Amino acid sequence: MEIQFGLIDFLLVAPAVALFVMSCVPLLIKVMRGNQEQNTMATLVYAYTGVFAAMGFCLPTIGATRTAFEGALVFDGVSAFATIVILFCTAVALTFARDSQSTNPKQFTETVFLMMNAAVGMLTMVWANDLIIVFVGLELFSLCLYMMIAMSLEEKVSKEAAFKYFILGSFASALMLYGISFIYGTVGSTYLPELLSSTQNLLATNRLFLLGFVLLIVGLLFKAAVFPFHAWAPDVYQGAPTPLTAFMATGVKAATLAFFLRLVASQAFTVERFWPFVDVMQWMIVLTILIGNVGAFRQRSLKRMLAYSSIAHSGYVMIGMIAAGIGGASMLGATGVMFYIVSYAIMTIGAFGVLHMLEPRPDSDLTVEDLRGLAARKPWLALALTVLLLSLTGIPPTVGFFGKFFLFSAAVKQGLIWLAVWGVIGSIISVYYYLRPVVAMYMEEPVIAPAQVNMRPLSYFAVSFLALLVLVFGIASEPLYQVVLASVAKVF
Amino acid sequence: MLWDAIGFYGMALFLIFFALKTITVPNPIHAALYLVLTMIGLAGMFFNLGAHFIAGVQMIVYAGAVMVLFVMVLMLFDLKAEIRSFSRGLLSGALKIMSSALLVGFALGSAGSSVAILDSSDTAPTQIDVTRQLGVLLYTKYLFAFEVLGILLLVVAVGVVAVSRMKGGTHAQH
Amino acid sequence: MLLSLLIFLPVLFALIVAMLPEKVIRPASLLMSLLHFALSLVLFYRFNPSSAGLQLIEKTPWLPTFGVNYFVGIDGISFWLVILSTFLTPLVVLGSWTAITEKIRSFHICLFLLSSAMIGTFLALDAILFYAFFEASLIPMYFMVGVWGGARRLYATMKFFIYTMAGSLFMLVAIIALIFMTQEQLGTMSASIPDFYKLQIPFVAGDLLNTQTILFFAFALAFAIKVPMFPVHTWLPDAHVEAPTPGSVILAAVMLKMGTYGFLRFVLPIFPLAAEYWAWLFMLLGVIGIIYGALVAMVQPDIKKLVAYSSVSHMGYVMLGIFALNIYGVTGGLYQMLNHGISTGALFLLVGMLYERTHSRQIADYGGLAKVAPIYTIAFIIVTFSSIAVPLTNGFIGEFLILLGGFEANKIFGGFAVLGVILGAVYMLWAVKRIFFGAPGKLVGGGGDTGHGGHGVHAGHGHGHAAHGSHDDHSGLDLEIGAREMFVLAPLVILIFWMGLFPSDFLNWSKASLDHLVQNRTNYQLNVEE
Amino acid sequence: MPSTETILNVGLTHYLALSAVIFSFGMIAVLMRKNVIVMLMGVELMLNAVNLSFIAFAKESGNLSGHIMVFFVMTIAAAEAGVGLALAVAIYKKFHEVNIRFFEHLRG
Amino acid sequence: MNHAILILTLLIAPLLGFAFNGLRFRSHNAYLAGSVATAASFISFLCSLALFFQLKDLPPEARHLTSRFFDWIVVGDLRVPFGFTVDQISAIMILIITGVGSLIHLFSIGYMSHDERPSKYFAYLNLFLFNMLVLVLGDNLLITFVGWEGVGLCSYLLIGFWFSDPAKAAAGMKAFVTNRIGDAGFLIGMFILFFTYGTLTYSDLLQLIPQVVESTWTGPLTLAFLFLFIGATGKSAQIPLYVWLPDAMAGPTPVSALIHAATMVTAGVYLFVRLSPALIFAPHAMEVIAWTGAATALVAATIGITQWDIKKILAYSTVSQLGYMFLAVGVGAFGAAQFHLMTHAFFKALMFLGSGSVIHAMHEEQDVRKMGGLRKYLPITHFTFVLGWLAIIGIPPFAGFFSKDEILWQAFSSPHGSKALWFVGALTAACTAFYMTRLMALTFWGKSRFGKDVHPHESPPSMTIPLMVLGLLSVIGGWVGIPHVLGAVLPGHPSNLFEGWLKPVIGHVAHHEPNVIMEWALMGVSVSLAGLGAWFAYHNYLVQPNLPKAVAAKLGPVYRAVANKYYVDEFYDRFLINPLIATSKAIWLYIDVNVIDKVTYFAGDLVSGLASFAKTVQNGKTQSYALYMALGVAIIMTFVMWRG
Repeated sequence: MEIQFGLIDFLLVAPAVALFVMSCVPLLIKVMRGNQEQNTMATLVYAYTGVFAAMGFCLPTIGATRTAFEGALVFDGVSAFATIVILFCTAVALTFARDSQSTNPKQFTETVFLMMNAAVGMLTMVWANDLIIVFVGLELFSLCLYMMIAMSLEEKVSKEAAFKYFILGSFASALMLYGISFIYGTVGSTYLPELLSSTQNLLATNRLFLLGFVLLIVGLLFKAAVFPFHAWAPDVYQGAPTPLTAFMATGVKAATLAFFLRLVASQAFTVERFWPFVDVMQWMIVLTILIGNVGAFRQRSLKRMLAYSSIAHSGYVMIGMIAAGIGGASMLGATGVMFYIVSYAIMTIGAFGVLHMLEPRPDSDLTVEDLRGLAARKPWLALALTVLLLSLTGIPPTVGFFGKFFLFSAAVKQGLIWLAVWGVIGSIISVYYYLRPVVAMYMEEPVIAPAQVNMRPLSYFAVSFLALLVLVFGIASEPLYQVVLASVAKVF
Repeated sequence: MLWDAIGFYGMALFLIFFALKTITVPNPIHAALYLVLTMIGLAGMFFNLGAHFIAGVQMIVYAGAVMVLFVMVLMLFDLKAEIRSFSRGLLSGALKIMSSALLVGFALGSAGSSVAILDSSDTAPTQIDVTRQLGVLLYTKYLFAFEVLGILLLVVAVGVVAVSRMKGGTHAQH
Repeated sequence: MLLSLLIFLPVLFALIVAMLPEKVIRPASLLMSLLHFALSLVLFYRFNPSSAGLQLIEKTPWLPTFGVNYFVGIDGISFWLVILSTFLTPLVVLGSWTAITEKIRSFHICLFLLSSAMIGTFLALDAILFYAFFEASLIPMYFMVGVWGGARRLYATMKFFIYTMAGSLFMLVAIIALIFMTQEQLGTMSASIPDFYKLQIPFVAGDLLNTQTILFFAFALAFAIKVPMFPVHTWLPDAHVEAPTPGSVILAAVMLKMGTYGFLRFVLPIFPLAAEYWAWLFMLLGVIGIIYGALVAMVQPDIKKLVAYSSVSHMGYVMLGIFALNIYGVTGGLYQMLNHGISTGALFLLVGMLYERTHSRQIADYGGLAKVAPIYTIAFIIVTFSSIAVPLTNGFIGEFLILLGGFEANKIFGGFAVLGVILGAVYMLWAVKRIFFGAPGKLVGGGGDTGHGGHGVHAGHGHGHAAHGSHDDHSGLDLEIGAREMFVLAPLVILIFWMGLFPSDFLNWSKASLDHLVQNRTNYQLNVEE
Repeated sequence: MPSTETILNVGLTHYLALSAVIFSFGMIAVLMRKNVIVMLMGVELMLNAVNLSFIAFAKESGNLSGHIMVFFVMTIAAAEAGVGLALAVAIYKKFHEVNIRFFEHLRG
Repeated sequence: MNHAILILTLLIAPLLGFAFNGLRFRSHNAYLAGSVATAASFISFLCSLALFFQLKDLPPEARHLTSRFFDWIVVGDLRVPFGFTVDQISAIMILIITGVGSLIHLFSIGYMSHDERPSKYFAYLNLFLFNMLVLVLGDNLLITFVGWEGVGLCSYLLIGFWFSDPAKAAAGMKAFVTNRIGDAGFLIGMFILFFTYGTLTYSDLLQLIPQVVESTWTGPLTLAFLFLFIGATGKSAQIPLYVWLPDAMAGPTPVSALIHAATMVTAGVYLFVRLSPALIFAPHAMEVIAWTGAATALVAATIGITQWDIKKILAYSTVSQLGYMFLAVGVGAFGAAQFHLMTHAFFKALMFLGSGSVIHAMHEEQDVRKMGGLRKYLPITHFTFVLGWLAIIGIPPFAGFFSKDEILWQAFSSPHGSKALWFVGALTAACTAFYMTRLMALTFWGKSRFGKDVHPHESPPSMTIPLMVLGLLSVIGGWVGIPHVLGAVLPGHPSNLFEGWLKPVIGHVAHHEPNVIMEWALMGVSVSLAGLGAWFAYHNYLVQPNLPKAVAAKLGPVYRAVANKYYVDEFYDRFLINPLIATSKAIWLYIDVNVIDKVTYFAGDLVSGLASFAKTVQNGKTQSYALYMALGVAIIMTFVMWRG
């Protein structure tokens, strides 16, 4: 058998390689130093080197559509875009991880190692052109996350969170895998292009394929935390160390949704036989939006609140997904989804970032009351959080507004107005809980013994940068939108 | 053909019985042992289906390594047979069984209706071929995935060590 | 360039304020806001009142894929509202001189950002830009109420935000629908409002679920909440009562106008058929608002709440006028917007001045104030007359035209609306009577709440002269307003009479636009004059 | 009632049926057992059932990626088992019990 | 001089006076303030005179001097200039207003000399003058309305001038609000006229309506007049809105004289006289007006009989006299209405000022039971008061006789009139005579009933001079309108100058041939009725002072009802004001707080409830979550397989 790939293929996967290699360096150093933690800053620098190198390697692939390893991996606009987003989230999450009390100082090296390899897994998933590789990538980052959560210095709930995530994640993986097996059995291959090309035909004729396809989507919906596969999210997000929550909420979703977009690009949703599922999915989206917003409504814990809100955001983004899937002006939906991925990533990771800076101990579970009077003590931090929360609410001129605008546009264009209306209702509910922290920060009297604010410069910089980004993209969203448009143009 | 059928059914019954036992016996150690038997049965099935390599791997990895891990951990815990092995809740229990059964039902139903559509190719390659082609695939098309799998194992190794070294938080330091 | 400058200069001011030393913030803000006002006066030279089209256009692509532009321009409808906004900012800065004592810097930043967003809302000619400014204006106001507000400020500010947001999000969906409609009907996607005017939106009379009706209600809901119209008005009293004086002033004087402006800019021209078909409903709600607001205002124990409900009543007039769909009503509506801005703004300033001294807004705590604070009383009564539409004050012109228009459109509603004229006099004069006349109240004649004893003083009720002279010696509360406050009130009082005596000076600038709006209601187009 | 020939002619459907049954057993273990280790075993059972269907399909179609998949899945399952057990150990160190009912702190 | 400048001066002078006094409102110098105000008023009077003579020089049909200063409101078809017209009616009005006004200003200097804030008082008074002039000069309904509301406003300010007394402040408010009710009617009337005839300018309206009335339905016209009449009932204190006027006596007495007797309250009459050429085409409206006027006249007169407050008696008398005027308007005797308006202005201003003089002398005592025998202390006041008394009860040749008699005759003989109307009018005349005589008897005649510490003294000349001038006018004021029957027998055969003057601008109803004998007879009847009433009162209160009590006791409930003003105020309180306040409170607390807010809370509670449910579902049990997933899959599958 002839080997049909060369150096170019390795260059294409160089981001993953860079990540892996640089993740090993601090670990090796630690091992060589007799299992002694070295300076966390140094570790972080290695990690940054890896991430930025990966970004650097990724940049040349933007704009081209290529496959590697005999078509097993695909590098197109979606994957390049998702790669950048994932790497960006990784870099920020690494920064937070170093500054957080629950991931630092013990075993920071391992955390970095796991996190970077989780990024490798995510990249694998977005590049994958074969269901097997998708699954491997998915499992890689899932396993990394399970372990990272369990490694938290927080005593009680992090283990619980890790275990819940693990059990439910494995359960979902098994279901997904079961679906893949049916797809494999009916298509006769796990190769994605082959699958996509025969999807329409098979969906219409083959029940087993239908079952498999649905199960595959269920697996993805689990990762994206869509009702009724959302139940893990609040518990896990709350129990996990905050930097990890940030990473999980953004990176995992970016990877999952990018792959989901590929599936959707097959026009599967246009098959008449599949319409019942599209109908059910719309109901699921509505319920996701509802349960996310309603669940967040009365949460005391900020992290849990943001967790529920991330469920709601999954609902919003799924509106775009449906719009992208049902044919017609699917570009709108796809761009909406992609834009939302990046806008959501920026604001969510920023919001979690601020939270982690406010956590003095690994086991602090920040409540709204803890934020009281923050504006007086740390005005810029409070301002950053406010901007991020307003963006999550979707108030102009923030990037969150345009994220929602594009999604709702797609929905309206595709005649899914009722989904847009539910999105609106959800947003209205969300105003209440997103603004409660703002209220606490600016309008309530400071607590008597205010919690220490963990003003590490790097995190501070990152958070400020993210808040600024929210505003910049909110005012100048066109360039970003053009990038998104270019990235999905080849896929749709 | 009859013998094939007898062999299959026998093995299948064997498997189902052990699988059932695995999930129902109160003592986890027994469960683990039943699981080993199930794995072995599955390996037999794989063999029966002509996946000799996989069957071997199944025996080594699962029935060997994984199960040893399970048993070791269980020994470590020194667990006894449980008084209540199943979660409470009649309704939820019923729903759980019902939904599982539904899934099976749908799988069977659709398999029954759809499998016939498949063109079954009798041109199965020989066993040596299978293993060789497997190797080729692993090193060409699935090279990257294979490497990622390697990373995964490494990650798990590192991670598991890290997890088990965690003493449980800051308070444990004192 | 002028309009952009008007919109974004306050942002620059906010940045400057952020960097200034604490001590000079107030004077500097005053100076800057005056500068801004002066800049807005340049409009008088640049704006051509004889043209109904959009003028001083600036158009830059913002989100070209969706046909969204940074598109601003001015016409006779927005002209005065812009001036009103810039005019009130210096007054508010001056009025808050002593009312705001904490976080002066943040306050002025909020104020300038608010000013920017408000002017942006009035000038935006792109629906998305409009929406952006419309929403963005909520944030500074939200902070203003929440940070510098009264005891229940958190509740009030949240209610305010959620209410307004709830309406406007549905509007967003409707805007999106309109954008796609431009794509279908005009070939290119466009979010610019003049392009929306070109749309032919299907309408079926008598059918609830037709495109135009649905979109109409989506817009109308957003604006009705902002106005606020009768059943969705309850955020207003809370927000007003809890807001600090400057917040109340801006909220009443300018922010409510965004809603009515939206009706004129969007609802009437874009959905002419639905607007005509449903005009009765909005007139009915307007009339209910007039009477209901007045009745509820009548029995309020809290002055600010009274003024707030009077706003509901006044804005009911505006809605009645706008949905009368004739030139009288619409002109009156526009005029009443300005009147309400001035008179209610002034009332809030006045109440604030009193509150600053006594820390009480309960009407029952006052009485006989006219004796100790005659200048204040005069100012208050003049503003009251404006508020109850006594001829030769601005209020009369607006209410008269609205009632005239309302009467032409619907005799019954017009007739009932006239009842508001009576009730308006009742609640305002009753309040005036209780606050300013009669025997000196708890906080007027005696020690007030300054520490000792607390409750009212000997000054027997019914003996009007008993407490005479005791105010300046014993109470320590000088309730009379000072020179600064007079400076704040003087422009408002002057405007009250100016607008009442020479309404043409004001209406001539809007006449062309309003005539155009009413005459071409079913086929409204706006020329964009480069 | 399927015909005797269908019953006797062992083919893909039979394997799929068997796999489905085992899968559902795995599911039931995950859904209903209280001991986390047994739940883990349930996951393993599910994965193994999937493997069976993969192999069955692979035999049917002659496409080898099924085998690759199974190979990968096994590896991953093993890794999962490792991770799961490590977590179990961590939990055990804390609670001296591996009953799932201890994990109900995160709720609401 | 150019009439525009004259009109401008006429208007501006009081405004300047207002500005002068308004700006130094803290001043205590009553003389300076009063002089300036009086001067302003007097300048206006001079202007009025000049205008009057200019007008007189014009041919009767061309007697109108219009000047439009600027366009006030120009919207659509509505074009309201800030324009003023002096014609025959307004000339009389401005003469009365500025003339009587000047006298009252002069009187006020003395009256208010001890007040705390005389400047404010004079400022208000000048402002009132300005508004009143605007009202009568306005050349369209809207400008009239400006003045109409403006005078109401000044009335409010002046009634509540001594605002420290809550009752007085309340009276001011009551006046304004009641007027506002009328104003609302005025507005609607205006709207109807505008939308029916497309203009609000008097000249256009009065030209247009007779032209189109033949060809169009007059329903709107009648309706418009009825609504305008609501406005008039408010301003001119007719049933059912008269209740504010007695309360308005809370203001300083000169104010009562000027505003609540001579000028403002007659604005309604003025309006209808002004519109009379159109009014005659709305006979139904006229009928309503006539009967309302007659009823008001009688009701107020009967109430006047039982009052003890000198000013209240005069107030009810005013209401009653205003009723006469509307009776005249209603029967189409517009000239008579205007004539009575003028004579009433003279003698009622006189009596109010006289009462002011009395009150001033009695140290703010207003109860006639505590007076008596003041004749010897206040000779000038008494003398002038007698003139007024004779005028009001209609003794020839005093002013009231001519005007009242004219009205009664017209009520009897006009095609719009009837015997019943005449009878009510005549009965009222008797009552008037009775209560006015009673007032005289209790106040000036008989024995003094006040305490030792009260030392009444005659007022200073600044107060008595106006009294004397007005007294003179009360005598001779009526001679300009001597009826034809009377004129025929008098030496020189004086014609009815007044009617001749007004003729071109008022409406005329078709008359039968005058029945001279009947007119003489009725004249005799009314004079004798007045004499009878006067004698009866004199008898009751001076000859047999115990009789009234006996009568009152005998009449029992009737007397109490009358003494309590027929419980109208109580009725309004009970059935209008209290329910309104209760309703408002109910609306606020139940609808606003408990319904609308609750609905919004309900939305919040719904979300909150859902949140609780979500929290319950999120029970922390891993296996529950797994169950949700499994169930989800099962349901999705079922749906997909079933529908797909």
